[in-house]
Amino acid sequence: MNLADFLFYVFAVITLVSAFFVVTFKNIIYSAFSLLLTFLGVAGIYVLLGADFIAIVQVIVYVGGILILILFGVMLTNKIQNVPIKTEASFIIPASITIGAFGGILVSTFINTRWKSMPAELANSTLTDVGHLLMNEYILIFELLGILLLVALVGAASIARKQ
Amino acid sequence: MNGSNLITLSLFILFAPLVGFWFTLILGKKVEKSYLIEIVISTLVLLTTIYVTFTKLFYFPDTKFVSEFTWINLGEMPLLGKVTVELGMMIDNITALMLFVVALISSLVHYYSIEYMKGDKRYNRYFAFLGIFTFSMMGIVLTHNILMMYIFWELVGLSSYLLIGFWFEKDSASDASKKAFLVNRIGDLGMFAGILLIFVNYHTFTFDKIFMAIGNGVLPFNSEFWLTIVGILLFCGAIGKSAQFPLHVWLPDAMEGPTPVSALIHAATMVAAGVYLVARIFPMMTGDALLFVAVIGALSAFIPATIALTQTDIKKVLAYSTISQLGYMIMALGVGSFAFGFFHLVTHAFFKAGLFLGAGSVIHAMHHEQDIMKMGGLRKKLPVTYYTFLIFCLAISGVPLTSGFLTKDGILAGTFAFGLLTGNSIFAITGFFVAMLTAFYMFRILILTFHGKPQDEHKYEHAHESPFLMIAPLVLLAILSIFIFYTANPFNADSGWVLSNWIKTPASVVPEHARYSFMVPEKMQEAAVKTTEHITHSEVYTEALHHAHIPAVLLSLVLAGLGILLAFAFYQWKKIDVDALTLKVKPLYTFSLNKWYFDEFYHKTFVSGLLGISNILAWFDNYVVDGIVNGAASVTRMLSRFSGVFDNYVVDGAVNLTATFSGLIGLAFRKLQTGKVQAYVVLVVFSLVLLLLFFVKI
Amino acid sequence: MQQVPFLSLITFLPLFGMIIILLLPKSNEKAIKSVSIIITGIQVVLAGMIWSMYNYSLGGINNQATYQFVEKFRWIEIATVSWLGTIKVDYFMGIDGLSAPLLFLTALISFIAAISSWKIDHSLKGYHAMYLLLVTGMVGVFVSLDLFLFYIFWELMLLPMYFLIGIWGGPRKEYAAIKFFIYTLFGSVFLLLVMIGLYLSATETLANGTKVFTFNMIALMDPQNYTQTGILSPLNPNNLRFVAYIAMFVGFAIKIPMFPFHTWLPDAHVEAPTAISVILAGVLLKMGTYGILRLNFPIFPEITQQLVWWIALFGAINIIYGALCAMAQKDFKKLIAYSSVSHMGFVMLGMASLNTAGISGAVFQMFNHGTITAMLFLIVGVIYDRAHTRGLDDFGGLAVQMPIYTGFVSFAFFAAIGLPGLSGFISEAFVFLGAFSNVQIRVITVVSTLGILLGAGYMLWTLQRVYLGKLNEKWNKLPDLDFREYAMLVPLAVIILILGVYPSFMLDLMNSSVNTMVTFMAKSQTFFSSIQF
Amino acid sequence: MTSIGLQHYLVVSSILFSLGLFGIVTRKNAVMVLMGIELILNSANINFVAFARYGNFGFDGQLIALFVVILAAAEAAVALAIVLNIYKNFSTVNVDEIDKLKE
Repeated sequence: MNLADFLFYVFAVITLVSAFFVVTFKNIIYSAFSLLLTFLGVAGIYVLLGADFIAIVQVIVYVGGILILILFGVMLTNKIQNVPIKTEASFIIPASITIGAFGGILVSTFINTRWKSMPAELANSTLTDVGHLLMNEYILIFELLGILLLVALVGAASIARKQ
Repeated sequence: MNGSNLITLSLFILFAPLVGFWFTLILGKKVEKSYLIEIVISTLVLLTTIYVTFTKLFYFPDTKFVSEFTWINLGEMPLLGKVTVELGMMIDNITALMLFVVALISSLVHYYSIEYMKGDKRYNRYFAFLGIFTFSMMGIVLTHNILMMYIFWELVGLSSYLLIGFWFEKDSASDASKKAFLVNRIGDLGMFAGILLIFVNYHTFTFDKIFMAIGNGVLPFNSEFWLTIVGILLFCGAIGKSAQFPLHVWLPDAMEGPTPVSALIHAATMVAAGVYLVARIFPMMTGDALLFVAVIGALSAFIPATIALTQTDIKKVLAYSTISQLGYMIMALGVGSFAFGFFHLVTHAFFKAGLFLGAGSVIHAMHHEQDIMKMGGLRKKLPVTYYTFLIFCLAISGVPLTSGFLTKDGILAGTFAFGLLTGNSIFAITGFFVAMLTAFYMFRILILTFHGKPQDEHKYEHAHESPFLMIAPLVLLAILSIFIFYTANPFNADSGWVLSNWIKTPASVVPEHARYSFMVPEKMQEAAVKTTEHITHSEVYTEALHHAHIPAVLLSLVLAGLGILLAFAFYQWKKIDVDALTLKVKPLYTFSLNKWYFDEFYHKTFVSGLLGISNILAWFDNYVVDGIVNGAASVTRMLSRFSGVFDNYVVDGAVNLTATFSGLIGLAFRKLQTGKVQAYVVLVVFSLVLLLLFFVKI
Repeated sequence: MQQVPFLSLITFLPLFGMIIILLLPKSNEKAIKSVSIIITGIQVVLAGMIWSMYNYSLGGINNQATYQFVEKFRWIEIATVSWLGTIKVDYFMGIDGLSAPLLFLTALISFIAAISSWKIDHSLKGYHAMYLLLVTGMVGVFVSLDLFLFYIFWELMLLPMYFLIGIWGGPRKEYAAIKFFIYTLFGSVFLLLVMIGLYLSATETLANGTKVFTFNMIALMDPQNYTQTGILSPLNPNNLRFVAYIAMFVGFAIKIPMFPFHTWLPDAHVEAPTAISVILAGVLLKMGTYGILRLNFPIFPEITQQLVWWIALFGAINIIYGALCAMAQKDFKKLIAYSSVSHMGFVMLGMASLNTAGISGAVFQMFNHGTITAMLFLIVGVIYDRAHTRGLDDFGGLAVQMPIYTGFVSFAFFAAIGLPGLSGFISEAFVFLGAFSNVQIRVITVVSTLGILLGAGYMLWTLQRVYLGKLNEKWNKLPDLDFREYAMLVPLAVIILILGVYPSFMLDLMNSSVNTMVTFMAKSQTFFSSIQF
Repeated sequence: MTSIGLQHYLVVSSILFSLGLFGIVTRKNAVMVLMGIELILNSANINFVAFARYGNFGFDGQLIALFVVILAAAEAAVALAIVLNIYKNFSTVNVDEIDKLKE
C-alpha cells in the first residue's frame, strides 16, 4: 500500500463519515459543519484523481461560498434564541432500508462491472488544459453559465427581498 | 382603318367604370360632388363605345378581335395535362351591339338619376354602384371565355344586390335584394356545374376552343346526351339571370330598387345577359337543349303575361312584361331563330328602358306613388312623358313602324316556321297569344295612368312635368324605338343592315344528327356557295321562314289590335264592366293577382324546408353530436368516480391487508397518502430498487 | 444552403419576445402590448424576406434536396439497448410550397391578432407571454420536417391555447377550454401512437452506413426505407397501415374540425376572446388539413387512394352540414364558427381530388379561409366590443350608424360566399374543378356545390338581420371604426382583393410542390400495387 | 486487495449518493434537504472526475464537474432565497408542513 492509496482511504473515510454525520445529526449546525468536512474530503479525492483545479474550485466555491450560504440560511430560518436548532427526521426505517438496498445494488454493480481502465499519465497541472478547453470548445457553455449565475443572483435577491 | 386599337379601347370601356366606382365610393363622404366623376366617366365610356361599335360594325363586320393573357398557370398537371386559365376579350358583332346598348342605356340612366335621385342621403354611393354595375356588365359582354363570364356574372349579381337593396332601411328592399341574389345563385349553380363539365372534358374555358373541340367531334364523355346536359346546365345561368320560369320570382320584387336602376339592370341590360349567354353558347346547343330552352322561354313568356293583367303597381306590371319579353327572346333562340332573338334583345332594351324611365317620371311626379289605380289623367300634366310612353307601348305591342314590330314579328315568324317544319306549333300559339296579352296590359297601364279622370286629386294637383335631364333620355329612347334605325323597310327587317350585315347566326358545331333537322345545311348548297358557309340554317328553313312571314305579320297585327282594342273597351270607354268580369272569373283573377302563388309555394317548400332542416340539424348538432361528446365525458367522470371508490376500498383495502403482512411496505403506502414529496422520493427509489433487482445481475 | 437560419429565427423569435415580456414589470402595459406587436411585426417582415428568396421551381414533398431554407442538425442521439438501436432525433426544418403559404399566413394572422389583443384588460403579461408561446408553436408546426419536432410543436401550441381560452374567455370559458384541450389531446394520442409505430418501422441510412430508426418525415415517405417486419411497413404482409392511417387522420380531423368531431369549435370560438378566435380559425384549423397533406398523404399513399371517396364524403358533409347549422344559429360568433366548418369542408374535398387543381385549390382555400375568417371574427369583435352582445336578432340597421364598418362587413361576407374578384372564389372554383375531375368523387362534388348556395343564404341573411333594415334605436350611439380596427381590417381586405384578382401570387408559390405531390402519389400507387406478398 | 482503481472511487461516490438521498428523504428541514442535494451533486462530480481520470476522455469530465459546481452555487443561492421566502410566509421551513400544493 503506497502513500496515494493510503491517502485515498483517509479521504474516503473522512468524506463518508462526515457525510453520514451530516444526515444524522439532530442539530443542524453540527450538520453544516460536518458538511464542511465532507467537502474537504471530496476535494482531497479530486487531488488524488489528478484534478487539482477542480479541487481548488471545490474548496473555494463549496467551502467558501455555498457552505457559508447554507449557514446563513440556517441562522436566518431557525429561531435560535427560542428553540434549539434541532430538526426531526421522518421515514427513517423505510428510507434506510430502501436506500440501503439501493446503495447496495449500486455498490455491487460498480464492483462487479469489469471496467476498462486505461488511466492516462498524470500531468503536472491540469490548469492550462482546462483553461484551453474552457476558452475554446466550451466557451458558449461557459458564457451561458455566467449569465445563469447573474440571473440566479438577481433572482435570488428579488425572491428573498419580497414583502 | 386599323382594328387593333379596338381591344385597347375596350379595355378602357371595361375598366373606366371600375375606376369611377372606386373614386366615387372613397370620395363619397368627403367630396360633395364626387358623383360627377361617375357622370364624366360614363359619358367618356359612351363616346368610346360608339366609336368602337361603329368601327367594328361598319369596317370590320366579319372580323373577330380576340386578345388574351394567361391568368393562372398550373403548369403540367400530372393527371390532367397542361392547364392554363386565360382571361381575354373578344369583340364580334353581337359584342359590339351589346356594348352599345349597355353603354347608351347606362349613361342615359346616369343622367336621368342626377335628377331622380336628388336629395337622397347616399347620392354619391348610388352613382358608385352604377359604376360597378357598368363594369361587370361590360365584362360579361366583352369576355371570350365561360369562366370569366361566370366571374362577371356573379359581379353583376353583386351590383344588382347592392342596387336593389339601396334603400336597405326598408325591410322589403333588403328582402328583395337577398332574394334576388339567392335565386340568381341557384341558376348560377347550374351554370357552374356546366363549367365544371366543360373543364373536365376540354381543359379550357375559351368559347372558341370549346367550339373547335366539339366541331372536331370531341364530345363530353363521348356522348351527345352529355352535350345536351352541358347546354342545359349553362342555360340554367340564363334562367336565373334573365328571370325565366321557374326562377322568375326575384324580378318583380327587385322593383324595390330605385326606378332608374330597374330601367338599367332589371329591364335592359343585366336580365338580357341571360339571352346574351344563350347567344354565345348557341353553336354548341344540341337540338334537345334548344327545345328545352324554347319550352322554358315559352313558359316564361306566357305565365308572367297572365300575371301582368291584374297587377296594379306600375313597376310590377313592367317587371312581368320584362320577364315575358325575355321569354320571347329565349324562345326565339330555342326555336333556332337566332337573329331575331338577339335583335329583339336590342330593340327591347331601348323601349323597355324607356318604359321604366317613363314610369319613373310618373312616380317622380306623383311623389313616389306607384299604384296605377290612384293615377289617371296625367296626360295633360306630363305631355312629353305621355307621348314617349305611348311610343314605347306601341313598340312593345308590335305595332308597325316601330322597332318592336320588326323584331316581334320576326320571332313570331320564326316560331311559325318552326311549327311548319317540325309540326310542333305550341310555340307559335303561345307567341301569338302572348302578343295579344302584351298589347292589352300595356295599354291598360297607359290608359289607367294617363287617360281618364285623376283618382287622387291632391297628388294630381302637385304633379308636374319632369326636368330636362329626365325628359331627354325618354325622347332619345323613343326616337330609337322607330324602325328607321334598323331597316329601311318597315314591314320586313330581313333586308335591313342589322340583320343582313350585323347579326348572323353562328355556325353550329354540334354533330349533325343532334341538331334540329332544319339546321343541317344541305351538302350541295354548302359546296356550291362558299359565302354561306357560316349560315347554320338550311335552305328549307329559309324557305319556311319566308312563307311564314306574311301570315305572321297579319296575325300578329290582328291580335295586337285586338289587345289594344280590348284595353280601350275595358278602361277607356268602359264598355265592359271590369268588376263584373272579375267577379265572373274570380278564381282565375285571384290566381293571377297572387302571381300563381309561386312565392307562397317556394316559401312553403324550399325556404321553410331549408330552415326546418337547418334547425333540426342544429338541434342534432347541439344535443346528439355534442351530447355524445358530453355523454362520453360524463361516462368518463363516472368511471373515474367509480375507480376512485374502487381505489379507496378495494385497492386500499388490499394495501392495508398487505400492510399487516408487510409492515414496511404498508408504512410506505400509508406515507404515500400524506402527499409529501419526500414520501414520493422514497417510493421512487424503492421502485428503482425493484427495477434494478430485476434487470441487473448482481 | 444559406447562412441565416431564417426558419429558426421566425420560429423562436416569439419565444424571445416572451422572455422580454416576462422580464418587463407587470405595470408597464403599453410596453408589453408593444413588444408582442413588434415581435409579430418582425415576423411578418421575416416571412416577407423568406418569400422574396423563395425559389418557385423547387418542389419539396418527398425530395429533401428540393426543400428550402433547410436546417438540419443532430439534436438527440442516444445509444440505448440493442433492440431499440440509436434513438435519433434531428432538428430538421425546411419549407416547400405546401408549408410556405401557411407560414406566411401564420405570420400575418399572428400580427393582426396581436393588434387585436390590444383591448385585453386583465393579466396582460400572462396573456401576451402565452400568446407569443402559442405563435412559436404554430410556426414550428409548419416548418418542422422531423416528426418528433413536429409533435413537440404540436403539443407546445396546445397548452397556451388552453390557458388563453380558459383565463381570458367568456362566461363558459372553463367548459370550452377543457373541451378543446381534451379533444385535441385525444387526437394527439392517436398521432403519437402512429408516430411511434412509424418510427419503429422505417430506417434511415446514416453517413457512416449504419441504419437507424428515423423520425424524418421525408424518409418515411419512401417505401424503400421500411423494414421487412415493421408494424407499419408496407413490406410486412400483416401491417397495420390502414388502422394507423385512420388513427392519424382522426387525430388531424379533430383539428380541422371534421364532422362529427367538430363540436369543440363553436364552444371554443364563442368563449375565446376575439384575438384568439382569429388565431383559432385563421391558423389552428389549418394544422389539421396541413397534417393530412404533409403526413397522411405521402406516407400512406396507397391507403389515401383507397379512402379518397370517404375523405370527399366527409368534406361534403362538412360543407353542407356546417352551412345548415350556421343557418340556424342565433349567436354571431357561433355562426361564423359553423361557417368555418363549412369552409374547411372545401379543403377536404379539394384534397380528396388528388390532382393539381384540387390540391392547389385546397391549399389556397386554407390560406383564404385564414384571411377571410380572421376578418369575419374581427368584425364580430368590433361589434361585440361596442355592444357587448352577439345575438343576431339584437341588432338591425347598423349600416346606417356605421357605414364604413358595414362596408368592410359586406366585403368580408361576399368574400366568404365566394364572390369572384375576391380570393375565396378562386380557391372554391379550383376545389370544385379538381374534385370534379376525379371520377371517383364526381357525384359528391356535384352535391357539395349546394354549399355555395347555402353559404350565400346564411351570410346574406345575417347581413340583412344585423346591418340592413331599420336601425335599432338602442345602438344609435355606436361609433364607426377607429384607427386600430382599420389597421387590422385593411391589410386583410387588400390581400383578399389582390389574391382574388391575381391569384397567381399564391398559386405559383405552391404549384411545383402540388405537382410533385400529385406525381408522387400517382407513382407510389404503382409501387404499392407491385408489392407481392 | 488490489491497488486503488476506478471502482474504489465509484464505490465512494455511490455511498455518498445514497447518504445524500437519505438526507433528502428523512430530514424535514428544508435547509437539510438542500445539504442532501449538495452531497448528491458531489458524488456525481466524483464520478465525472474519476471517469475522466481512468477513462482516457481527456479533460471533458473535469470541465463538466466544474460546471456542476457552478450550477450548484447558483442552485444553492436560489434555493436558499426560496427557503427564506417560505420562512417569511409560513414561519416554518419544515417541508412536511408546507402542503399548499395539496389544496
